[in-house]
Amino acid sequence: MPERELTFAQAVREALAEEMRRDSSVCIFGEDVAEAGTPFKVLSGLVEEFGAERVLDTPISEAGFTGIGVGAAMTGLRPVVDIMFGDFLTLTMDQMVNQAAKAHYMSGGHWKVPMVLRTTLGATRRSAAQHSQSLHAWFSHVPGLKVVLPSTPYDAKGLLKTAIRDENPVVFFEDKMMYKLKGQVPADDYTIPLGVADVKREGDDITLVATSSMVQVALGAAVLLEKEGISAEVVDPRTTWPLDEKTILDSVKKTSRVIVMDEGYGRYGVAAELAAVIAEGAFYDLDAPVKRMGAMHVPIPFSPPLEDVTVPTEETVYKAAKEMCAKS
Amino acid sequence: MPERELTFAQAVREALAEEMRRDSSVCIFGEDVAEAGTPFKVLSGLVEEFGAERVLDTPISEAGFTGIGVGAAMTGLRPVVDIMFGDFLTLTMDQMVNQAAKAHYMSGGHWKVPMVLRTTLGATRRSAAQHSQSLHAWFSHVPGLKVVLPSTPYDAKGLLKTAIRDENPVVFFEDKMMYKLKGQVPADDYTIPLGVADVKREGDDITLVATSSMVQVALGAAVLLEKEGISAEVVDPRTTWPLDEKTILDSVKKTSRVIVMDEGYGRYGVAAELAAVIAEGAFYDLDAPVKRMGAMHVPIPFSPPLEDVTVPTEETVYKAAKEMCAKS
Amino acid sequence: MSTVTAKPEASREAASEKDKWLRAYRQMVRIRLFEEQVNELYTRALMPGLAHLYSGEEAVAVGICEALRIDDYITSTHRGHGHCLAKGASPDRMFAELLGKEAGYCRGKGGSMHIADPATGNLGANAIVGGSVGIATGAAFASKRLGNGRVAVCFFGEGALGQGSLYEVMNLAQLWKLPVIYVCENNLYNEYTHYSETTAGTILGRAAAFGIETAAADGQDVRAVNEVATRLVKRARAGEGPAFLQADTYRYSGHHVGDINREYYRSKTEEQRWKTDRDPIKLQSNWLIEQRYADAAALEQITMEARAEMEAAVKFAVTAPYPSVDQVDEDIYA
Amino acid sequence: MSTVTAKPEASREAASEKDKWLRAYRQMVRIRLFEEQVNELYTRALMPGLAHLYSGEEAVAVGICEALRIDDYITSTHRGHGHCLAKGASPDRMFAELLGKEAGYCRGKGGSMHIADPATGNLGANAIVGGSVGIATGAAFASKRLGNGRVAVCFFGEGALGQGSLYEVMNLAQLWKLPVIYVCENNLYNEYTHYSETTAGTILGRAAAFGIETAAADGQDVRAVNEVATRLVKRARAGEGPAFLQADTYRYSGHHVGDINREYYRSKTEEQRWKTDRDPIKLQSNWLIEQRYADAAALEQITMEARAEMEAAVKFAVTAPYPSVDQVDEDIYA
Ligand SMILES: Cc1ncc(C[n+]2csc(CCOP(=O)(O)OP(=O)(O)O)c2C)c(N)n1
Ligand SMILES: Cc1ncc(C[n+]2csc(CCOP(=O)(O)OP(=O)(O)O)c2C)c(N)n1
Ligand SMILES: [Mg+2]
Ligand SMILES: [Mg+2]
Repeated sequence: MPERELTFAQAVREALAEEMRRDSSVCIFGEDVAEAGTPFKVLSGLVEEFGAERVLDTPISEAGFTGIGVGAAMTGLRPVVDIMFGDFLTLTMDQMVNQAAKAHYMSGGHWKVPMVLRTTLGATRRSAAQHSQSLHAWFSHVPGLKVVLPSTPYDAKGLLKTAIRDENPVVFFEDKMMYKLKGQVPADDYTIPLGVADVKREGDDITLVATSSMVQVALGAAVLLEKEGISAEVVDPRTTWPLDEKTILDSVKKTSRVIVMDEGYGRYGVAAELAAVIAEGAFYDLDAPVKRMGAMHVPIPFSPPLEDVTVPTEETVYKAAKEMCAKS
Repeated sequence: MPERELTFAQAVREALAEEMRRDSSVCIFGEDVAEAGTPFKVLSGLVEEFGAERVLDTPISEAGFTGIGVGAAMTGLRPVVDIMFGDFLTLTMDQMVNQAAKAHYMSGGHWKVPMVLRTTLGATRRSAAQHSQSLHAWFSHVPGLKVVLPSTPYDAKGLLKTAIRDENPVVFFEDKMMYKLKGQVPADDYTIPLGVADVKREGDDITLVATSSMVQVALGAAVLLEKEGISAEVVDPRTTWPLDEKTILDSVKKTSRVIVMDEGYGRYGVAAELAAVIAEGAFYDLDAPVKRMGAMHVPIPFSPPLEDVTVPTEETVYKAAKEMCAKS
Repeated sequence: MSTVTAKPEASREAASEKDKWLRAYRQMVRIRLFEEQVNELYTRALMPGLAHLYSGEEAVAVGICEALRIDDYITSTHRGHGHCLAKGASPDRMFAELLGKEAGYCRGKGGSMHIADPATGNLGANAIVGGSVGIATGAAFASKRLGNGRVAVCFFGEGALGQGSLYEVMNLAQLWKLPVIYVCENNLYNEYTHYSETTAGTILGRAAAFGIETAAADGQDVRAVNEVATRLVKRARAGEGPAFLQADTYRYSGHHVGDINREYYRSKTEEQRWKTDRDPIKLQSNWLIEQRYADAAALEQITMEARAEMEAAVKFAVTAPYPSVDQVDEDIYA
Repeated sequence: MSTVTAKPEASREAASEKDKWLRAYRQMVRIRLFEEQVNELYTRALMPGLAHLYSGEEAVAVGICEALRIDDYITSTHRGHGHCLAKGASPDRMFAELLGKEAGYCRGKGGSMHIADPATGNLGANAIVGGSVGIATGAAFASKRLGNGRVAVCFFGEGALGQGSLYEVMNLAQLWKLPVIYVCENNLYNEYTHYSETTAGTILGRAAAFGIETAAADGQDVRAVNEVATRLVKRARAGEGPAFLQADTYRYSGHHVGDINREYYRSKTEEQRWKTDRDPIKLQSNWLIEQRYADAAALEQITMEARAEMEAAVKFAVTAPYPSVDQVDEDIYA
């Protein structure tokens, strides 16, 4: 398998290009996805290869074109709908939750909605409260949807290809701050199943369960911890639904201590679910309560010194992990 | 304090009428809220007393009139915005989450949004997947919002009055199936603070933390358990944000066993947060893992025998509680 | 499906005028009698939940669906039985769905507000007002992209004019020249509120603003509706883009079967006037007799056949079994 | 706030034409020079994040805000510095906000896209396209209900025509006869896409469909904008209901400060043409000289004063302290 270094953005683009070559029913639409290739330039070159019938710029109508995605998916296409910032998902909730998620069930299994909603999450870009949210918990809460949170270029390509081939609506979240992150990515066709967690680093003393942007933070913290003689295991669920509980629980049972990290709000969020699953499934194995680390429960502030304290960092995770290992 | 029996619907109406009499800035708008008094007849009589300038029928424009509520709240009114079914909250997410919840913070504390969004939750009304959801977890996840879940006529009146007087956006969820439930309600002015849980029944062996519709189910289960000699305490948080962690934890520390019950989906839902809070805060006191009971992770089916198994019942809670007490 | 209820095919053009308008009549009668049974089931407490009856509006669904191919798409509403039948669904499986039975179109999971049927291109009724405007437009997008010549019809009540997403998708449909027809069934009421209290300006102006072809039709006159629909469908199929049709009509019953006391929002006189003067079935029957396409006895025969069909269908549904409880978590994911 | 930048009051009608149009000129120059400083701050990497410059569009904000009372409301957009200044905000606190400093209008929490100022009726810039259409309409609703005579102006780019909620609130505004003016700043581009690719039909037709009073104005001509705005504001204040104003204009810079290579979506020739032939400041300066309201030296004096004001304001902001970290969880709840 030839491997090259690609950025996260390139890996996403490659997945899209490969799937579009493979299957003519795959198409992309969203705001400024064609010539502009999105503000993040993730889609650059696709309209040139696949034409304006398959890569379509839309008006600023998130609800409308998401709905069009649902209908197109029901009738023979595999649309990849682009929502520029995850914050604008607020406008798509009816189409995603009342329509996309339920069409298969409500029709007794007759209609299918094989669409992907690609969007972003993450703060620290100095974009303030309406451009910094990580709203994947909402979708994880809704039966009928699948939710994917890649954390490396490799995962991004493999998971996106799977998402496009999936027969269900999949919401695919990319961390905006990660687009330039580099990693090894095979040049050929490969897919990663949804619902399979990945142990990003092995360790014995403590488990860091981390999603999306937090995976890199966890890996950084693990390096710091190593210097203190603490061996941290980093588990990346990769999808919040379906959720690979077994891999998470196996790790926690081995280490007996766990911090769950997710860039969404911790309260009523993904970190809450992970904590609940672990507290239940590893109840007799835990030496200390599960610790949650997520975005501080505030609208994300613009001012850099304020914004910086709202999100877990290598330092804060390192400290929390060290303290936990010392205590128990 | 003169008390009378009122239904839940009457208690809500009385709270609104009292607040509208007290404060001329309170107004109501939504679909069919005036002469029709909503399909549930909760608002009957209000337009007759307060006039069409204060009780306004709107077009079927949930996003639009919720946004109007936000703007009106910023500029001197206290709107109570009516969203007929909680399922239509999908259409209000941008206005509630990107606007209402953030206006105070983003303006550095300058603008305030004293509005109430009144809506419903709950299944088993044979209304199928788009009219049966309980979506309060989404709002509980968002800093800047408060979320209220009354479970009795008494609480409904006192909490709604507080919500209207609150300077922040409050989402107020009423269980549709509870509108006819009767209970003692004082005729005079009283309020219940947000963020104070209520022990609805005292007990020693197991705690049932239950919200909204699940409170009555928990109380029913407690009666069944009593016959088996199991003494169940029922704690109703009444608001998911702010959350009264102390009252919940005190109860769990006393009983050492707990089931958390909420009619939303348990996965990534309110039950997850409650379980996580308890698993962390009462880690050294629990004799058994926290058990979550919520809506089954499926779109709510129409067919009665199917719908009936998607929601916890007195029977299923009773059985789960009994099993938990037997084991540990 | 018996031949009398068979969905007309493209070859229909060749069929005689007489047959065409008799079939339209029959379809309207079938819908009316279907709805009578629904009301009966509700009254006899045999139906779980509620239902929204289409009686009075039959000419709209029939006029339009008679202009469609079986593989054309429709999306429908909470008041969807008429669209569903007009597009070719069988009453037996529809009733079964209304009763939550396994034999229903959605295996009992959808109920009255969610009947869907791929075989007749019915993408589903929708309980969110305006909830299917995106779906219909998306189906038109797929048709265009796949080049399969299908047209999508999006039915909605005038209440859906309040939903912003309608304007979003109309803009896109016109930009992309999609074969979609928006059909606004203006029955004068959004639940319990007269549409004049919720609708500023004009209905057709809402679509015209986007450069969309607009048309109006008397929604009680099945031939008028069909004529306009035929033209708009032809345009759409030829790649000339979307259209918007306003059909003025009236619902005879309450907003739903439980809405009995309606005088606070509309008068009995008003209801009576529509029923007496503007009934689509009466109007069509008078015309058929006038044209000598049928006599009273022939029309009575159609009614009797339809009644028998509906009674048999109800019987089938009432005795059909519920789904087994373990089906509850099937069909969540494909 | 110095007298030269003072917000005109209702008594303005009495002020001389000369003063009025000189003040409008000054306001436009101030906005232009404010934006030059923003670009400079960005280039020198002193500003966190991005900003969307208003240069080229000054006549719209100024023409309209000069027709308003200080207690009238506005809502603004991601491209909001111009609206904010035109309504009367001080550049020092604005720059402080852009740099995330505690002295900023939002204590540093909002940044460029969220500046709000109760003292001048600015309900806030908004980073959600179309995100404030409800807020402005709600403010108009409150004004009407409280009888305080205030008007609300809702600024948005033509891209916001894509947001369905605009149509929802226009319908309500017209039904309830609210004193709100929707101002569509058509600068031809939604980010990197020409508006003709995203806008079917006509812009004014979108409002006219709801029976709303519509008007168009040359957005490069501050007097033209002001004349129309004055009429629409008067109507609204008199209880005659909402209006929609389309102002055609152009943004000189990129979508945001980082959008440097623009040739793939618009030509340098096009940009140059607008700057040379249609610059609102040049047009107004020519006119002022023509009318002998000012000579070149007097206008140069205004520019120099404005430049000094902006430089001082930047200095203030650059040296102002950041908020202390413990302020992060203040202001979540009131
Ligand atoms: C988004 C949404 N808002 C509100 C409702 C509740 N509701 C159901 S039907 C209805 C009235 C619909 O009126 P119209 O569109 O004219 O259809 P009709 O019932 O007259 O056929 C309302 C408000 C809903 N189902 N969906
Ligand atoms: C709901 C929403 N969708 C997308 C965006 C991303 N976005 C920011 S500005 C912009 C273009 C806005 O164009 P227009 O309204 O014409 O304003 P202009 O930038 O031209 O002033 C877009 C798409 C957003 N902020 N909000
Ligand atoms: Mg209607
Ligand atoms: Mg623009």
